[in-house]
Amino acid sequence: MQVHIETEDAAAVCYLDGELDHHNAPSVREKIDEYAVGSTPKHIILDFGGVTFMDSSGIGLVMGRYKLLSAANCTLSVRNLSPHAYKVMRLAGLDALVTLQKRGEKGGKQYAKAEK
Amino acid sequence: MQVHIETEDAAAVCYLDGELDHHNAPSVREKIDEYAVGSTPKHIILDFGGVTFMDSSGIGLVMGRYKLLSAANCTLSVRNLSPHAYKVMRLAGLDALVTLQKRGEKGGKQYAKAEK
Amino acid sequence: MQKPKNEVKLQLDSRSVNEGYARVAVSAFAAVLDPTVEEINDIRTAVSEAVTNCIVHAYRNGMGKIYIRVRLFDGGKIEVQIRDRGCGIADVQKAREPLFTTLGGDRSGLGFSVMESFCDRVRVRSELGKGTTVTLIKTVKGRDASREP
Amino acid sequence: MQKPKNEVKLQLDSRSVNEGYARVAVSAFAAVLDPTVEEINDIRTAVSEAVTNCIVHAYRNGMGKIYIRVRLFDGGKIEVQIRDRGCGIADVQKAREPLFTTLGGDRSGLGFSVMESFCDRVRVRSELGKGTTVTLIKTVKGRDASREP
Ligand SMILES: Nc1ncnc2c1ncn2[C@@H]1O[C@H](COP(=O)(O)OP(=O)(O)O)[C@@H](O)[C@H]1O
Ligand SMILES: Nc1ncnc2c1ncn2[C@@H]1O[C@H](COP(=O)(O)OP(=O)(O)O)[C@@H](O)[C@H]1O
Repeated sequence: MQVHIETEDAAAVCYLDGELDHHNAPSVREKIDEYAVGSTPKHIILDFGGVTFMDSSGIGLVMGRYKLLSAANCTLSVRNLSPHAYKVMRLAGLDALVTLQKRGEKGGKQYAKAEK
Repeated sequence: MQVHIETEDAAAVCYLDGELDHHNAPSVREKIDEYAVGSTPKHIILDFGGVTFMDSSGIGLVMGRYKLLSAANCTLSVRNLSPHAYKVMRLAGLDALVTLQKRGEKGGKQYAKAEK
Repeated sequence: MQKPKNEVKLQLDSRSVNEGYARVAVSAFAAVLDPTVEEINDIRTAVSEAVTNCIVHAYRNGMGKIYIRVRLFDGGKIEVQIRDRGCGIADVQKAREPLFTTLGGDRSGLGFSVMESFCDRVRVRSELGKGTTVTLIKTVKGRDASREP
Repeated sequence: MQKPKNEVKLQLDSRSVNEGYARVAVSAFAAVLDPTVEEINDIRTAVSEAVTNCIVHAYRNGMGKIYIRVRLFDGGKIEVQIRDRGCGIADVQKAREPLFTTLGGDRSGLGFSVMESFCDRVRVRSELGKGTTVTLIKTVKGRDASREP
């Protein structure tokens, strides 16, 4: 699983590529957390456009980042979810905490909900 | 494995699609033989452009068609072989009996050798 | 008991790198049922949860073997059994509750919930110190809608 | 004996539909060695020959189980063992000769030749009435040329 991080306006976008499972999640988590600690961005967007598989490890990843970043006053949102990844995140009720945007879904800045 | 047959000048071209193994070979063989018996073409070209895998069952298929068609005065050639399928056929010495043409290789009519 | 029309058994080490392989091995075997993309993702996800549980829970103190059996039945029914000889589960009913987890960190406690919501039926048999068997059952309609009842 | 860094065991019915599955199951497991397209095709082809032989020769009079074990070693070495409990081979040396076949039709008698030419080593152990074990060994250099010695 690959992660690369780019800045987009005031946000840092983390592009995830590959299969997000228990085996791959730790390296993704480390990359994101390292960036968050070093660059203290105000918004982080996880872009799932390249994610080809996700199980409940993806829930843990997003939930964990949500807690960590909230504590650091950084908002989190997730975009470009496949129908499958969206289904898994909805099952966990993540849509109540984080803005979830599906692939092909429009909607300007993706960190709206967390800013409320 | 799919086979569809088209006429091209004086020849019948059999387009093979999929994996050519012991499981799939019988249906391919039947289609070709049925056509050969019904339409008595003078040349048959097996087009391997869509073949994604081939083991020694492919050798048996070509060898078997070669014998059958020779007896019926029909020539046989094979074209659009992947490097892998070509390697397998060469290993069997099929190049001594049948014109073998690799993918991307030019060479007008493909039933030259068998006409000699 | 209905007779399966095809069956494969796999035995894997409890290395996390094998999670991805287990998904491929199961879904490739089920491919003959011509499942939709959604159905195949459901199966891959449920298998991934069960196999991950063997690695992170059952054999948390070392390496062990994971036994997977896939059976295909007429009518698009697929049964995947994932078995370990690990620590076992003290209270299966509690373990299946959403958000229940005995591990902290990034485990969500939603593994069983995912399996349940993505399969038609999930059976769990477990004995402390002996191991756990999870059976996932799902009937796929397949891409050929004409198979629908 | 070197210790494998990963290992999978599979057990399949001797149905011809499983030939394709065996190829996928073996090559997906070997994918971690990052083989080239040519190397992966060599392995798939050799496995296909050995598995087909179990179906058409070993169990020609009925259905049986095919046992496959794949082991990966450091340095890109892969070992695939294909075992049956079928009829066995009377004269292994003769069976390995090019063009030798006990079946007519479209069998070319080149199965063992293909295995030999696509692998570094092929070991065959067989006992009449007991079964046959074919072991395919190949070291892949991989797409990362820097792995070359
Ligand atoms: N194969 C297993 N062996 C031992 N314990 C298990 C196994 N599978 C699940 N469990 C137990 O059930 C709990 C709930 O599992 P699950 O719903 O998958 O959530 P999670 O894996 O996130 O903890 C686990 O925390 C663990 O205590
Ligand atoms: N697993 C097996 N069990 C019994 N006999 C076998 C097995 N594999 C190969 N043989 C014997 O060895 C012969 C040569 O095999 P092979 O070179 O693969 O050619 P082919 O499969 O085309 O006959 C077969 O015809 C068969 O008699």
